[in-house]
Amino acid sequence: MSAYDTGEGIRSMTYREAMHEALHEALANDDRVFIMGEDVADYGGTYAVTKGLHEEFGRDRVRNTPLSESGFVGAGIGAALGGLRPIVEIMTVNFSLLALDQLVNTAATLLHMSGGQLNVPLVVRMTTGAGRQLAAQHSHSLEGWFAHVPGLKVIAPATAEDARWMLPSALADPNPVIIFEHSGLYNDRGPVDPNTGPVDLDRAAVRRSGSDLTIIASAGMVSKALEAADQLDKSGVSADVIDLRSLRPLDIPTLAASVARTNRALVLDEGWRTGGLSAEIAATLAEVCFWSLDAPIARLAGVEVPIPYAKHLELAAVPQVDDIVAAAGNLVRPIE
Amino acid sequence: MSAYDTGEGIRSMTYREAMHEALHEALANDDRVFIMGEDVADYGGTYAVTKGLHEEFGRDRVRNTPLSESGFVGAGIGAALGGLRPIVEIMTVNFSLLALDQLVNTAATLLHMSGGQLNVPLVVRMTTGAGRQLAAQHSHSLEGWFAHVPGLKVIAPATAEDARWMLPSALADPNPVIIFEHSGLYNDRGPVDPNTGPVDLDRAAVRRSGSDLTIIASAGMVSKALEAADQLDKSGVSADVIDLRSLRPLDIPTLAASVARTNRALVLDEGWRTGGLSAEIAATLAEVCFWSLDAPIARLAGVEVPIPYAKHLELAAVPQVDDIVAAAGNLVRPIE
Amino acid sequence: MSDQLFETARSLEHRLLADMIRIRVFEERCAELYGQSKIRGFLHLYIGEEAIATGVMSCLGPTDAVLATYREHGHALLRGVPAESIMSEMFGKSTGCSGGRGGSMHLFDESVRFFGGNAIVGGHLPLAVGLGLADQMLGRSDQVTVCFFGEGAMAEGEFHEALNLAALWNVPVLFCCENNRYAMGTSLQSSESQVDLALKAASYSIPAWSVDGMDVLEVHKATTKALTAIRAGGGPMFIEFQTYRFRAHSMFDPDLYRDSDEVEQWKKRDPIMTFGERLLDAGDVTSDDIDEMWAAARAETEAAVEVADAAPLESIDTLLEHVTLEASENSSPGPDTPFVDDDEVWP
Amino acid sequence: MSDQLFETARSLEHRLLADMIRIRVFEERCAELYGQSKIRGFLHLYIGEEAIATGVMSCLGPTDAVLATYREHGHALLRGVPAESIMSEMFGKSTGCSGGRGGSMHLFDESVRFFGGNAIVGGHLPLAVGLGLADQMLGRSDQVTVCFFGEGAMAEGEFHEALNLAALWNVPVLFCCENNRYAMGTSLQSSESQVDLALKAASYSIPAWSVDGMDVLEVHKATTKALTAIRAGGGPMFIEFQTYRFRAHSMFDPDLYRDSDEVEQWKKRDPIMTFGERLLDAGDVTSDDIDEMWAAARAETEAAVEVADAAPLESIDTLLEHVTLEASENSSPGPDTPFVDDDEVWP
Ligand SMILES: Cc1ncc(C[n+]2csc(CCOP(=O)(O)OP(=O)(O)O)c2C)c(N)n1
Ligand SMILES: Cc1ncc(C[n+]2csc(CCOP(=O)(O)OP(=O)(O)O)c2C)c(N)n1
Ligand SMILES: [Mg+2]
Ligand SMILES: [Mg+2]
Repeated sequence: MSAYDTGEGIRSMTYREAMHEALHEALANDDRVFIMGEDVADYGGTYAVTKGLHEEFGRDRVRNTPLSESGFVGAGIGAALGGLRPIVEIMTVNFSLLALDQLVNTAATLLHMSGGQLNVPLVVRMTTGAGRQLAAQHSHSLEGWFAHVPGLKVIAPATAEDARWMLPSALADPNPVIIFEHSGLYNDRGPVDPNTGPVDLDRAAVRRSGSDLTIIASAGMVSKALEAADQLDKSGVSADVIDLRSLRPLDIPTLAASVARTNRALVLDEGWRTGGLSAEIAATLAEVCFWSLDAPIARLAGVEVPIPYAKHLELAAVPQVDDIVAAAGNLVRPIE
Repeated sequence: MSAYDTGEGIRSMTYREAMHEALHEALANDDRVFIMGEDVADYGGTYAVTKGLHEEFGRDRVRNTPLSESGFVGAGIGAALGGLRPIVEIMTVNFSLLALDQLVNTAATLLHMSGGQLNVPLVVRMTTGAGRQLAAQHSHSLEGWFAHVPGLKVIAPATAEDARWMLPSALADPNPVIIFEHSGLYNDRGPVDPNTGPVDLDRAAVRRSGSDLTIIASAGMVSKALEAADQLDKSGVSADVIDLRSLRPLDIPTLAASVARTNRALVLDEGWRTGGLSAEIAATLAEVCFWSLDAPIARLAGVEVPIPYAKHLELAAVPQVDDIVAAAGNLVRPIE
Repeated sequence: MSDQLFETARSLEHRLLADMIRIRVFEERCAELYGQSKIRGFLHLYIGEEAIATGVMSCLGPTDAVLATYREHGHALLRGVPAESIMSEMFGKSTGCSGGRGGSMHLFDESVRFFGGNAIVGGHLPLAVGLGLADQMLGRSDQVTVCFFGEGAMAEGEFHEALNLAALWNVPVLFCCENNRYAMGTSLQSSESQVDLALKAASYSIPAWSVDGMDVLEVHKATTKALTAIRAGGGPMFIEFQTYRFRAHSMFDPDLYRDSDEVEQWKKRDPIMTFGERLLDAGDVTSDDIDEMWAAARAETEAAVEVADAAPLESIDTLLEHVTLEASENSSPGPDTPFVDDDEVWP
Repeated sequence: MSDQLFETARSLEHRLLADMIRIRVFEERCAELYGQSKIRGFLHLYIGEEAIATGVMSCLGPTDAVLATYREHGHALLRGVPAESIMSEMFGKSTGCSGGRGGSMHLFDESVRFFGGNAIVGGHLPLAVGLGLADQMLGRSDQVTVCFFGEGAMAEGEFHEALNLAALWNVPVLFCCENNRYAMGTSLQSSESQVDLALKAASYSIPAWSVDGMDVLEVHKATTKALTAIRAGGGPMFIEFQTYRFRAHSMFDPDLYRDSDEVEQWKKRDPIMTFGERLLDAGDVTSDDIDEMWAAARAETEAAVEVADAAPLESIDTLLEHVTLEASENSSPGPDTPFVDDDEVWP
């Protein structure tokens, strides 16, 4: 029984609370674990995920860093090599561009360059996504870039339960693991089982079953996909909704099994369409499901524009529930 | 008649010479143009492309920078805003990871963030690709990442003629243009017309015509594709070979027209397969050519491993002529 | 610059006070409008720090260039971006100075050479070097680029690279560090191993010194001195302005990391209140003058709110605009294109 | 460290001279092998700079950690990576210390805590901070991390961020700047606005000083002093070692950017020749001793070449190995796992 089991069985928690509890557990269970990043201590993290942890675990283990993304990510790599289990927080994926040299040229390659000697058990958390009117330097979705890089594992918990239980698995993993948290999810509530324990990091989850088409989503797109599927249901279209969970590696067998059954797939992606993760999924499914497709695989992704500030423009720049319903409708409509 | 017309008509030049001449012309024609980067002056550039230019144009216009990729790329953006036409050289795409914040968060977004006021007429040249046993921190192919970003234009000249004539177009373009030069091409020779003048930056070129399949390639893959096509010819398989030239935007109409005719496509990409540019091309063609495809679109891309040093491993990590021939053979073989 | 010619000391003082008040009033109103959800996203207030933008901006001429951070309403306003165009931007309207694309963090106005509105901490410092380089290479020897940034930015690698380049190339750039002692919730002591920021900047062989950023006249004087040297070819300079932000970092910040005592102590040094009192005591201003300044500022702000409220939203059809320019639209000025008419009266 | 206990001054001097010679002989041979295409890729020689790695490495204990650049054959060799395993690596063989994946620029050996072999200039400085942090947080108070880098790296933002973090966190790291005056073809003067590098480092509130890097005893002494202070909890330190590379930057470099006079002047200060002569003059070594050292070094290198030549290539079937580890293989040591047996005789 976990220390967080209140005896009330499954609890309803926000995504933020779930992630916070996971971090708390990690710090409590393993002295080697520490958190570092900009304003993770007193400020509580930009999205208040780490709030209060420094009071319990001290400022060494909940460590504020100066503004220096490349420096502290690199320090995280070194600390991992030195035997610690760092959890590095980067405020948003936009700022991670300052640390990509460390993540790609070093964290992802060190095991290989050293002939298998030096693995980097580093966890990097960062927020992603639009929806808060933060405009073009704070709102992008670059998960697909990270998913391109051999040597990294990339996960995107979309539910409170996954926010709670993917972190311990990420920490146990001997490789650098990047966790994307969509900033629009923090206040979302969901059931969390206090006793689930560490979960797999490489399997997609079928969140809803249907027969007419497969909708593939991740992170902030999952709840939109589910809402769209509910609406579609009312007009007699039944959709499988799959939550990728892991962006690298991709769980192609789960996706392909669904598409082989539904014969149609719609891939959602908040990131820009061209060269995004949706392209990889569509290309692979078009290849492995070639003989069972009744229609081209459809992609619905971010519009090719830096995210604008104005609410109505921002909403128009990323896929919304209505867009999903419309795209799904087009896909299942008998083809002339 | 161009100043470089020797009266001998079309000349045979190396890719390096062609690029050098283009840079020379740019400096000679427009006082606002200057080159900056690490060791572009006395050293002549890592790949000797800028050699000697500082003697003719001075050290202000062929300007050495300290090791500070983010700093001098950002200075290039500022200089462009200030009315200059900077050509910034980054030694390899691996080092560009240090400058991605400037390129993505600023160069690519400024026009949009400013509501159309501030365009950034900046040209950034960098080498890409494997083949010189430089291992995992000097050999990657991340063109696909740049091709993902709205606001950037991305080109990859694959011939001496394009190396000569895409630069003036890039300089005339009001947007940030990224030029990828595959380091394996510099010594390759090809015909260069002294009077071509600036060329389009967004059209693919059909380098060879065939009817059985379409091979799509760019940069260092083009010459391999052509060699493979010659071999395939001998076994009775005739291939269209298309050189992308522009990676963003992609010239889908040219690709689709070819595939509509050949009904089969093989997409080559030196970069890692998952989430690479080949995925975008395959996904889009699978969509727009859905009804004319006789087989799934095939991708042949870099193996998912950081580039290893040892020659035989390095060769095995990126697509070679034999691999292309084999993949094309599989694609045209009647399907059981 | 020009103020020495056109203005008596007294009219300068009036203008400085009035300008600080303009910023204050404008931003107090922004806070309200945020509460009413008229303004969204991140909103970073400059309240308490007005003396810096006011003092520095009072020394600039029309061809100088200005770059600032996401805490830049005051800088934009005093640089000459119309209040309604700033307010409209924050309302996300088409009449905003960035067409509604930028919001509070991304104000731009090329017509007054105001280059943002940059929200990657430290990211605009290299841009300032490049703008200075353009002035230098194109022989625009009288132009200076002024770059504002917080003390938190000094830990970023881009600060380091930019200062080194600036010094090596001797570009005409004035680096203005607004040291308000906190970067979000991180104090200067946990941000910089060397808290003497002028000393730090001097390690790039750049003349650097520290100034009381709560005293608008000190700011004006120091900037005048620096600009004179820079315009004479002295190369880059660095001034640390010591200041304090009276409000939280942004509207999301519960402000848990500093105690209210500290805040109260600093509020006693409110740059508007102290300067107003000083002028009153010296008889250089009457309390009627001051009342008028507040009233004028309120009128300016309210007019801006009205315009912003009434302005239309951009059509969704324009979503894909301003991503790339067509080749023919290359609008960046070449060396022969003056940015503004030099005869224009400024400001 | 331990040398003071085990070695007389004389045996220390012998070892220093012999070690410098080992590097020199090994690298002269590398250059030949490059000519024969046995070694490929980039090859950066340390010839002329041997006193630095030799002097510093002579002060380290087995649990210390070392990070270096792509110019690291000498560092690897003296840290205890076997010559044949280095040579095999450069031959791209499976017996190489990095399994043939790394080549000359990426030598690694976890068993002696040699963390590369890093070819992104400046990229390994933050790693050194992290390794130091691990030692500090895990209470391994006697351990030091030593990080070598060239003066060119000091312009990179990662240098700045790393030094600031190191100082703020007081980590046990010795930063060793190998100032050979050029970064490829770029001279120190065009690289750094402040050419006094120790002064520059001191601006991070880190004790910093400059040492003659052509004098192995000076290097040894300075390092001993620094390490004693660091092991006592003094936090990070910085030493600039003034040196010169006698060869071109890499085998691709035509060396056009410095005149041969300058090179010749520096060659007169060859650290091996000068130290050998000094010991001969003082009667601390005989010319037979020196001959023996060269002979031993040659024997070591030739044996390494033979092993490397005979060693097999990795099978292509292993291409996909070492990209990610299976969860069960998590090999990074935890706090209770000593890196090496402390009783082991070292070096
Ligand atoms: C590269 C980067 N990292 C982190 C942030 C998030 N952030 C925004 S403002 C800020 C604090 C900056 O402090 P300072 O430079 O002192 O300026 P101030 O806000 O105090 O004016 C941080 C951490 C960012 N915008 N950019
Ligand atoms: C980030 C980065 N930029 C550029 C290079 C190319 N490069 C390799 S070594 C070098 C010069 C480094 O000079 P310095 O730090 O002085 O070391 P030295 O080679 O003199 O030992 C350069 C520019 C690189 N490897 N990494
Ligand atoms: Mg601050
Ligand atoms: Mg050097």
